[in-house]
Amino acid sequence: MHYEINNGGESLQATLSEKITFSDHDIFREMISTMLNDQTAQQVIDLSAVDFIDSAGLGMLLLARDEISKTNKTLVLKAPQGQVKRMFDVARFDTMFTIEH
Amino acid sequence: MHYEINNGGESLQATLSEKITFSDHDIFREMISTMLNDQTAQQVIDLSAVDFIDSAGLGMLLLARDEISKTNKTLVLKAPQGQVKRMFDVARFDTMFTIEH
Amino acid sequence: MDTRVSGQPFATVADVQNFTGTPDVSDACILVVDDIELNRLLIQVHLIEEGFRQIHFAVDGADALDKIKRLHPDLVILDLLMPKVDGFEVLERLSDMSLPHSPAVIVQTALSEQDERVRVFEMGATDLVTKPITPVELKARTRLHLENRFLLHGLRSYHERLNRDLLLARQMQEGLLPTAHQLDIIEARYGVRLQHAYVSSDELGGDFWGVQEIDDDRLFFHITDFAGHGITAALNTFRLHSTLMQQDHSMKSPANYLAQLNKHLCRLLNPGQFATMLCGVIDIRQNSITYASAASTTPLLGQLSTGNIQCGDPSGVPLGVIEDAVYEDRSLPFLPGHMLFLYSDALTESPDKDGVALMDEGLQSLMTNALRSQDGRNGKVEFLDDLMAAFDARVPRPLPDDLTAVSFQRL
Amino acid sequence: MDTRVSGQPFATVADVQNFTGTPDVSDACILVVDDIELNRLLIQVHLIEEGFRQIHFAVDGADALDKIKRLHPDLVILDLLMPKVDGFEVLERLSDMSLPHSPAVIVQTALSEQDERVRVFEMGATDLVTKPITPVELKARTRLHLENRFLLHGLRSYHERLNRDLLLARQMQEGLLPTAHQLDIIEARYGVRLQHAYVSSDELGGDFWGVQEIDDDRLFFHITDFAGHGITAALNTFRLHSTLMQQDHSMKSPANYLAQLNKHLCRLLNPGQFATMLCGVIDIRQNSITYASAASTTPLLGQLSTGNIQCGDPSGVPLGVIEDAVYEDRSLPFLPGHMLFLYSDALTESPDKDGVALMDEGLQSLMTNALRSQDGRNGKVEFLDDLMAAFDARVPRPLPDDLTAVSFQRL
Repeated sequence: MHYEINNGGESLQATLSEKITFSDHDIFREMISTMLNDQTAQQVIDLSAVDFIDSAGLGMLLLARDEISKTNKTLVLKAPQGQVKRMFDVARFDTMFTIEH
Repeated sequence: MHYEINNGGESLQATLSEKITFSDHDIFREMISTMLNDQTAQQVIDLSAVDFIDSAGLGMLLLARDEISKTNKTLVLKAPQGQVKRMFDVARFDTMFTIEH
Repeated sequence: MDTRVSGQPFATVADVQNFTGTPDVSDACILVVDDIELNRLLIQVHLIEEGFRQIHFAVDGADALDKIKRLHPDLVILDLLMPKVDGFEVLERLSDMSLPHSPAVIVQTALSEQDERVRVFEMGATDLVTKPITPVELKARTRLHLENRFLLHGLRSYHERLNRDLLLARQMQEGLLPTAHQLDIIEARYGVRLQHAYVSSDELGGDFWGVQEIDDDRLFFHITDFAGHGITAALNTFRLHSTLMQQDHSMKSPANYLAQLNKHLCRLLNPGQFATMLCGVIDIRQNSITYASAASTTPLLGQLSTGNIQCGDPSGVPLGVIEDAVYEDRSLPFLPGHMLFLYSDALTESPDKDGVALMDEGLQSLMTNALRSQDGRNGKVEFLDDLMAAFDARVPRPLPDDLTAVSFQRL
Repeated sequence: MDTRVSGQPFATVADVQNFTGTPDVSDACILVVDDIELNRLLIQVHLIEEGFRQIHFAVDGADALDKIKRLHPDLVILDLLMPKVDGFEVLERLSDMSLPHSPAVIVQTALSEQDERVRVFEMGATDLVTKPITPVELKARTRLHLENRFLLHGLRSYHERLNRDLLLARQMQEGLLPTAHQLDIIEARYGVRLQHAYVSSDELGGDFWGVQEIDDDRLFFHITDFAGHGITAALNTFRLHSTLMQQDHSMKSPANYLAQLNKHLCRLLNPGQFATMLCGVIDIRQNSITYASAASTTPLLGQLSTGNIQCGDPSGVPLGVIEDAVYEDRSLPFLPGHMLFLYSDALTESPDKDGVALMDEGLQSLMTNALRSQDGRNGKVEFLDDLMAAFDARVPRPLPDDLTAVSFQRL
């Protein structure tokens, strides 16, 4: 997994790419703590360039949801594609996250 | 823990000394497998020279009980002293073992 | 009360950290072998300067061999040319002795002949220093070889303990699964043959499955997978297993069962931890399976004769994330000749040697092949073995996650 | 479907075994730095003979520094006397660069001056070989230093993963215990102040305790200890915790509760595994404690003003051994000023620096002292802190087993 964070003023966007798996735990946590330290109200994780996520990866997103829910910010998951979208469908992520297609 | 095994004809006696603790797992298992390989009907573990047993040590005796109960041999625990005797009293070993005082 | 208890038998976090630092070697036992007293003294001075405290001496090869046997030194600094037994013979005898912890040997030599130096290494010396000895070199090499030995020794015993603990834990985990005896009983009573396969990626895993008789017609089953693997995932499987053992399995609705379990797990799990689960009831009178899923893998129902496959619906909120999650009861037919196949995601997501995973489509084509290749004579169907063999041929070990696969064949 | 998945992120048993053998270093990246082509070729020949496959070259110090940055070699074989940037400068700049994985450096030198050799080591060289190079020596040292680095590197990442897993598991285990908030509520509602201490001997332990409200007058409590410690004990605490979470705690008889739990554990535990437990009900209306014990430690009831201690009876068959075990309900008074003290056996059995354990008698005298030293002003009693401080002063760490201690003070 790789990520890039851009602050667009109204929203902070983390753009992820490649795969989100068990071995990305550290880099994901690092990304989340950068997002938590930022005061922008809307925080977006753009998944359009992610081509694979495993169940550990879903767990990291749930962790992000949990951490951000403790603040007054909102979290949006943006544009899941292919296998990622199918995993979101199976795990009913639409009931837990705001997903922007 | 140290042990010595003597076959007295009618019974096989393992004489233990020092302490029976967590770190004696391997030596204890070795002793049990020697006892299991012997065909003598009565198997005795002499504890009179053991001055300390911890809960892991009690577990090893329970393991010996379990293994020997699968054979047609009987197991006798002999002459627990001091702290060992007190541990036996607390754990009601008299309800699980034949204890010879 | 004077009861002495033996010390720490187990590795601690501090031990682990020690292995990644530099071990303290100042208490190492070093034997200096030289027939010239001045040389022995000089080496002693250097070693003391470097902080070593246990330095012993031998005045010739015979003395050296005797002291190696008695003192079990960690390191020997060995002169070659000595009266009576020389250094070469010491090396030779040392390799014959094959001690459990044979010492590292640094040979000190004035020989500058290539051949001699080659011979010294070939005879088993760990290293050599050229005479006249450069103190800094002697110290650096002494420290280096001792640190290596100490590190490896500590490491080995730490890993032995850890491996034993993990092996035991793994046996405990295998003990959570149904026994062959239980499966035989179920086959005889319900006409449902269960086969299962497990491949561990790791010492401990997050997968498990189970089956339980409800009444004359009905069987409860589940397949569960905690996200991640390793010790934490294993701890969660144990707590869920205990919970399941106490649940009432007579319920009509697998969806309600999942909703109940979900509430329980929401109280127990840490944020980011969750389980996926598919559970259901096989009813041999109704010829049906009722199931509910919490983000499990797609349940596959195959037909032995045709190889046709019907996909179930695995969607549902994972367990342990939101307290008021609701689940849905779904059904599949289950007639003689039907094969229900459940599996953990490692089956579809593990990469082959080109890094390509099977995914749902690939698994379905493996399953179709495996169903068609069964001739069904005497009901001896080796569906699961064939499917796993096809998977094995494609995907190299080790797998990135634990793999559990279970097949339910209606006879 | 072309989905590539990253490989094994976790350590396996095979990894652990690898650490105790010799790592394969043939793919190590080696940089040979020498300004004379013939020397580079000779060294290359020796390294190829030794099985190394990734050999790179630099023709002077500037080229060397550039290639170190680009290639991240595992080992550099460095000549000292070169045009432009010499070997000394390379060493100097290397230590300034402070790379995360700086290479091992074997210096090749014709300098036989003591001072120069000292200087080379001081500047950070790992080792040196004397020119003209002895092939067997060069090979032995190259192999030695590379094997060390590979071993340590694999080791470090293995332990990092393991530590993270254990740390997480430990946090999960701490999560089984009552929170400070729960204890505050209980103190306010029942006038019973709970304090607790935990000292881990290990990453994971077999101890835990709990408390639960029954009704306006009654509190349920337990202290439990699985034999052994480490991962297997932890797995058992998790399954027992789940079981307890689902038990009905409203019962009148702690003995029946233990008998029930015992039956359940007999089905779950492996031979030789068992738990000791003491559980009971504090009744503030009846001013009494009813308890039952399965081979737990002696429950101690102290009196704040006098320091008097009454011993309870801990005897009872351990849990998980014989299915039809019966237990006994016993009682103790519990009036204002009373202090119930429960603890795991590490408190009485851990050796002090002379190898002598407290045992029951020693603990009682520490407890009497701790009770007497409380002045009881404003109800601010630091009984447990004082007792643990006395224990700490006596018994060195690490403890041979986990230690849990809980005090219940009736206000």
